[in-house]
Amino acid sequence: MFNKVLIANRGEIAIRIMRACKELGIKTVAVYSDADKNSQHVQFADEAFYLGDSAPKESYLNIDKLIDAAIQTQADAIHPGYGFLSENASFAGKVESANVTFIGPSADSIRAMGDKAESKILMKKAGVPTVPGFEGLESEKDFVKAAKEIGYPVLVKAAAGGGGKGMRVVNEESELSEAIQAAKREALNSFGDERLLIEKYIADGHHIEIQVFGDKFGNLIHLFERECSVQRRHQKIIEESPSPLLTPELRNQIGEAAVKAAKAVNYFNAGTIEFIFDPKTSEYYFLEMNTRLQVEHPVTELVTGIDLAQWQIRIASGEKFPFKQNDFMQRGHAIECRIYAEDPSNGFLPSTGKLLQFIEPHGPGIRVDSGFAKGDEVTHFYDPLLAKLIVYAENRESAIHKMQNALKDFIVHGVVTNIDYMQAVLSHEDFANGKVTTRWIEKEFNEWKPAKPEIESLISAALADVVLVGGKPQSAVSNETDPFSPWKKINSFRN
Amino acid sequence: MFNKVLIANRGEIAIRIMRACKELGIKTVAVYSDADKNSQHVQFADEAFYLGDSAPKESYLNIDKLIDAAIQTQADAIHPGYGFLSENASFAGKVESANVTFIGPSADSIRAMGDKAESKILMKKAGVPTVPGFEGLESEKDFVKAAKEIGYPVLVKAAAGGGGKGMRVVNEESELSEAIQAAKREALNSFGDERLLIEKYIADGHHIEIQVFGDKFGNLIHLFERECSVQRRHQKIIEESPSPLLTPELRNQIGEAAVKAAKAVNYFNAGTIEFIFDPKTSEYYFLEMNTRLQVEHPVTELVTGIDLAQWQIRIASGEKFPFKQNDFMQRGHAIECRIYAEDPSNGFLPSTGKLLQFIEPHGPGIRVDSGFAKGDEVTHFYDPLLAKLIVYAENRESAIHKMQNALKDFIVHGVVTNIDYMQAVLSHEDFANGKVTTRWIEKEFNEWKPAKPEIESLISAALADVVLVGGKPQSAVSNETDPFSPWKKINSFRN
Amino acid sequence: MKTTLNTQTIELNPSADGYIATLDDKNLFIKVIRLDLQNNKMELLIDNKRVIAHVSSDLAKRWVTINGETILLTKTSGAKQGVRHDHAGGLTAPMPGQVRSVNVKEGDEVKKGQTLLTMEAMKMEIKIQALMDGKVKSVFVSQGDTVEREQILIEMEN
Amino acid sequence: MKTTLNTQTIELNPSADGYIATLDDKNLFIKVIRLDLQNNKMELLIDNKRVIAHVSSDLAKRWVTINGETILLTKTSGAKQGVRHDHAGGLTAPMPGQVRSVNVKEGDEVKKGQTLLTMEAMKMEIKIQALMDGKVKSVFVSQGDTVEREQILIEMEN
Repeated sequence: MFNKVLIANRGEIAIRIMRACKELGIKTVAVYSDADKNSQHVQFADEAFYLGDSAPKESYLNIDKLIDAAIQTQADAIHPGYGFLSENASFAGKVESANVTFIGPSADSIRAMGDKAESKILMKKAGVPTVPGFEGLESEKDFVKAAKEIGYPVLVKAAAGGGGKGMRVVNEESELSEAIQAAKREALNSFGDERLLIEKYIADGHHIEIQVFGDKFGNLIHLFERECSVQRRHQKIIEESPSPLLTPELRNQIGEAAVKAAKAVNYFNAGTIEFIFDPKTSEYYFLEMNTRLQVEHPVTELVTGIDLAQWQIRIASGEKFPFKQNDFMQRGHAIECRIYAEDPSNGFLPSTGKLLQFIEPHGPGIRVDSGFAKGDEVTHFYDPLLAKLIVYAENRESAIHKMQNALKDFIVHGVVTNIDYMQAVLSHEDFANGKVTTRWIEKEFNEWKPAKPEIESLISAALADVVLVGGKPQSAVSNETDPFSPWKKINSFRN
Repeated sequence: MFNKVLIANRGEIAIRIMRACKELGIKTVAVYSDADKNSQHVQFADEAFYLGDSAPKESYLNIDKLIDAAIQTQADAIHPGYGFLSENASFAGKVESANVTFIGPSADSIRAMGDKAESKILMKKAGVPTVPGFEGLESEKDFVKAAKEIGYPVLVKAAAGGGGKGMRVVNEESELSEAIQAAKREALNSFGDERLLIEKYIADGHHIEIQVFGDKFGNLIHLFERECSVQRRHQKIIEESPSPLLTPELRNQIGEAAVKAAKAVNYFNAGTIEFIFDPKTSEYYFLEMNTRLQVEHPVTELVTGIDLAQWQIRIASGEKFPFKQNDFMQRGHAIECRIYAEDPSNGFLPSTGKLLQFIEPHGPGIRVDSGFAKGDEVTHFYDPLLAKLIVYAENRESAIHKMQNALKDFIVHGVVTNIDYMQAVLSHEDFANGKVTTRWIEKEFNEWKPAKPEIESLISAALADVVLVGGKPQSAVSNETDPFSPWKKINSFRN
Repeated sequence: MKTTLNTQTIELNPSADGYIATLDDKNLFIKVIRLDLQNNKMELLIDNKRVIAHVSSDLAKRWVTINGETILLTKTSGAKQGVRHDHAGGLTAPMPGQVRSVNVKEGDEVKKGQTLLTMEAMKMEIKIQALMDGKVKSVFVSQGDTVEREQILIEMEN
Repeated sequence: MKTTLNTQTIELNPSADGYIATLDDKNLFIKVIRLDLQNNKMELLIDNKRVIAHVSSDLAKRWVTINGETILLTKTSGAKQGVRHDHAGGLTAPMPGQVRSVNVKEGDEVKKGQTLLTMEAMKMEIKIQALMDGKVKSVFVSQGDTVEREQILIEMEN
C-alpha cells in the first residue's frame, strides 16, 4: 500500500479522497493555488504544497508543477479527482514515467475513450449499442446523405469534443449546412480539431450511466446505474440510483453492455459508461466513457455499500478486486443534489463572495461531501460547486422526502445558491413520477424565480440588526456560549 | 397517518424520532423540564410543552403531565423513546385510555416481559432457551438445593429487576446465604418486590441481542443481531452488527428463537430480545426483552437499510409491515460508540458543565445522533449520553478504522468524555479479534489513565491566550469570518 | 427605529415583552424566544406564529433563511455603517472576472439591450448590456483587465 | 509572557515570524500558520512539526485537543482574570447533586479513606472520602441539600 498520496485537485473531491486515504492509513498531500491557500482541502491534508497562481493553468492544470510536487513531497501516487487533469492521458503517462502511480486507468484507456469518433468505432466493434450515425465524413454532400439515411432530427458534434461545445441539433436539411460550419468552427476553437460526427438526435432521452470497476488483473464488474437526467446547460444537478425507469432485465442488459465497453479498452480502476436511454423504445446507446471517478459516485456507494474512493487507491497499489458481479445488489434509493453557488433565476450565473453562513444538514441517511466552511471565499476561478448533498432511504419516495428536509436545513448565506431551485424541482410532479428527460428543466423551469420576501423575512432582517449586536444579545434570553471567557477581553500580548 | 406526535423524551433520541416524524410529514411536540428549556430537542420540535421541574419525576416520568401535554397540544400519538416511561405498562395503558396512540407494543406485552421470573417461565413454555435455573423459590434451603443442582457459580437476581440492581454472583455455597439476603434487600428497596431468581452464572458470555419488528396484524420478523459485549458497569458503550462470533447457522437459530419469544407475547412494533451467548459452547440463553427502541438501533438501520423509527410510527398508525424475513440481509459492518460525559479514569463518574466546544465528525459512512451543541449545559439530572457516533463500512476492519478517524474528529471541551478511552478500547488487540466478553473492560481497562500533557498541548494552551484574543487574531494570517460586519459594532437599540 | 429593506419600511419599537413591528400601518407583535449567536439564529413569535430565522449581514445586504427558503434583502435606509455607494447610471461587474472585449467607447450612442462589454468568469461568457437607450459617458476598463465584483465598468448618461 | 499550566511553566516571546516558547530551558520555535476563530482552532508549526490544536478556555481551565486527544490543563499562574480560588484543605463536590448523608460532624477525627459524606447525582452514589488522616474543621452542608459543582462541602485540618 502507498505511504503517501498527492491529491491533484481541490474542493470537496480532494477532501473525499483524503478521507479515503486517512481510513487506509495513508498520508495525504494537498496542492493549492493562491486563491486556495486557506481552503478546506489544504487544512484537511497532512501537508500542503503551493503550486502557483490562481489561474488553473498555473496550478491545478500544470502537469510539470504537479509532478514536481509529488517528487518533492515524496508521494507514491497521485489521485487526479475529477475535472482538471483527471482525463488527460498525457498527464497519466507522465506521472507514471516519473515513477509515481497514477490512481486511475492506464493512459491508453484514457486516450482510447477520449476521442468521440474513435471510441464510437471501438464500441461498435465490441458490440456495444451506439447511436445510429456516421464518423469520418468530410464533404457536406456526405453529411446530407448521412442525415437523410439517419432521419431528422440529427445531431452533429465534435469528435474531440465534450461539454456541449461544437454540438448542434439539426431539425431539417435546410439547417444542416450552417450547423456543420458552426460546429466545425467551435470544434476547431475549442479542441484544435474540426472533425465532426453525425448521429440520430434522441430528443427525449434519459441520461443513464453505469459505474464500472476493475483491477489490473482483468477482473471488472459493473455497479449498476445512476440516472442523471436532471441537467441544466448540459450539467447534471440531481443524480439518483436506481433509475426509476429500468426493469431488472434492462438493468442487466445495460450493465453487461457497460462491462463489454470497458473491457474493450482493457479498463481498470473506476469508470463510468454514459448511455442515452429512449423511454419510448427502451433502446439505449453508448454516449461516452468517463475515465475517472464521477462527481455523483456517492449515490452508487450508498446503494451498493462499496467505498469507491478507497478501492481506487487499493487497486492502483496493485491489490486484486475481490468481488464478483453477484456480490453486489442495489439496496434502497440514493439521491444527490449538487449545491452550486449560482443564480438559477439569472441563467445559472455563478455567484461569488464570502460565505457568511454555511450550515450543513445532518441526520440518519444524510451525507454531505463539502469543500467549504463558514468564512471561506467562493472565487470565480473554479467550478462553483459548494457541496454535494446525498441522501439514502428505503425507497425513492422516502429519499425525496429526506432530501426535501435536508435541503431545508442547508443554510448558505453570502452567495446565491440553487437550494430553493432544487426544492422546486424535487416537488414537481414529473420528478415524483420519474418522468424527467435531459431537456425537462429547460422546459419546466425556465421562468423560475425565487420567492418574494414574506413579512417574516423583513421583520427578521430588521430585528437582527437590533438583537444580534456585537456578539451580545439585547434580550435577556440567550444561549451565549461562554460569557466568562477571558478571550472576550482584550489581552494584547505586546502590552 | 398521524398529524402530530408528542415525544415523551429528551436528548438525542427525541431528535432522532422528530427527524423520522418530519420525513413522514408529521408535526412534532417536544416536552421539557426547567433544565432543558433551551435544549436541542426543544429547538428542533415544531412546538414545545413545559412539563415542570428538572427532577424526572416532575417532568419526563410524570405520566399525568405527559398525557395532559398530548391532549393540550392535540397530539395523536406519544412516542416514549427509550428509558423514562418507555417500558412502563401503566403509562402505555393510560395513553391509550386517553385516546392517544402509544407508539410501541401493547401494555400487555410490556407487562409480560417486565417481570424477569414471569417472562422466563413464558419463554420456557414457548421453547426459547433460557439460562438453567429456578423461579419461585422462597426458603433458603430451596435456594441451596437449586444452586447445587445448577452448579456453581450461580447468579441470584431480582425478579422485578433491571440495571444490575438486586443481582449477586455466588461462587460457592458458603456465600449463598448472605448474597440472597443482600439481593432481597436491594430488590425490595429498588422495586418494592423481593422475589429472586437463581440461575447458572455464565462467566465469559457475550451479550448478543436480536432486533425484532412486527405489526398489529401478526407479521413479525427479526432484523439480525447486535453484539453489545463492551460494557462498563453493566452499561453498553460499544455495539456492532454483525457479531464477529456468529456463523450464519447460529444467526438463523438465534433469530428464530427471538421471533418465537416475541410472538409468545403477541408483540408488535420494535423490540429487542437479549441473549447471553457462551462462546465456549455456542449456547445461547434468553436474558430479557426490551419492549422499546434501543439506544443502539442505528447499527441495525445501517446494516439492513431499514428506518426503524419511521416504521415504529407507521406501524403504530395501523400500517402493515410489508416485509418478509427474506427481504432483509446484513450488509457491511456498523459500529456505534456512545459518547458519554463521564470520566473513565475516575469510576466513570458523570461530568457536568457547559460545552465550550462541540464539533461532531462527519464524512461518508459516519452518522452522529446527537442531543447537544456548543454552548449547551450538561446537567446532573439526566443520563450523561452526549451523542452516539455510528459508522458503516464494508467490513469490520474498515469500520474500526473509520471509527478511529471519526473519534479523532469529535471534539468536546467543557466536560470530560470517554472519547480517548474509546480509542484505547478500539485499538486493543482483543477488540480487533472480536474476543470481548461483558467483563473484558473491567479486566483490561481498570487502570486506564488519560495521556499526560505533551509539550505541544502546553504550548498550544499558552499560545491560545495570546492569539485567540477577543475574537480578533494578533497574527496577520486569519480566517476571520466577517471583518466588516456591522454587528461587530455596538448598535444598541435603546440609545 | 426605522429600517427600509428593498422597498419596504419597517418600524420597530420595544414593547413590554418584545417588540412591535409596524409595516404598512399594520402592527405585529414580536417576542424573542431564543437567540443563538453561534449561528446568528433567532427564534421568534411573530403574532404568535413561531418563526426560526437565520440572518447574516454584509454591509447593506441581509440574508434571511426561514423554513429553508433564503431571501436576499438590501437595506436602503437605516444602514448606518459602510453602505456601498451604488453608482447611479453605472454598469457594474456582476462577479469577479476578466474583461474579454469592450465594444463601445466614450460618446457612443447605444440602444437598450446592446452588448457593451463581455466578461469571462468561471469559464463563462457574461454580456454587459445597456439597460436603456443612451450615451456612453465613460469606459473604466480595457480588454484583459481583471475586475472585482461590483466594480464599475461603464458609466452611461441618458 | 510566562504561563504556568499544571506544574509546567512556559515562557512565550514574539520572534521575527512567530513566537519562541521556553520550557525547562529549551527553546521551541512556533509559527502560526492559520487561526480559525470560528472553532478556536490553531494551525501551528512547532519546531517545524505541524500541530493542529483546538483550545477552549473556562476561567483557569484550558481544554486542548491535538490529534484527537483531549487534555485538561489548569492555569496556575498568569491567569489574570477570575481564577476560581481553590479552597485549601476543602473537599468540594465533584459534580452538582444532592447530599444523601453526612457522616461526620465538626471536630471528628477521621482516617484517610473514611467516607465523610455521600452525594447522589445522575442516579449514582458518590462517596466523599478523607484524603488523609485529620480532623473535621467545618461541615457546610446537611442531608438533602442541593449542591453545585466545586461547592465546598467539608473543611479539614491536619
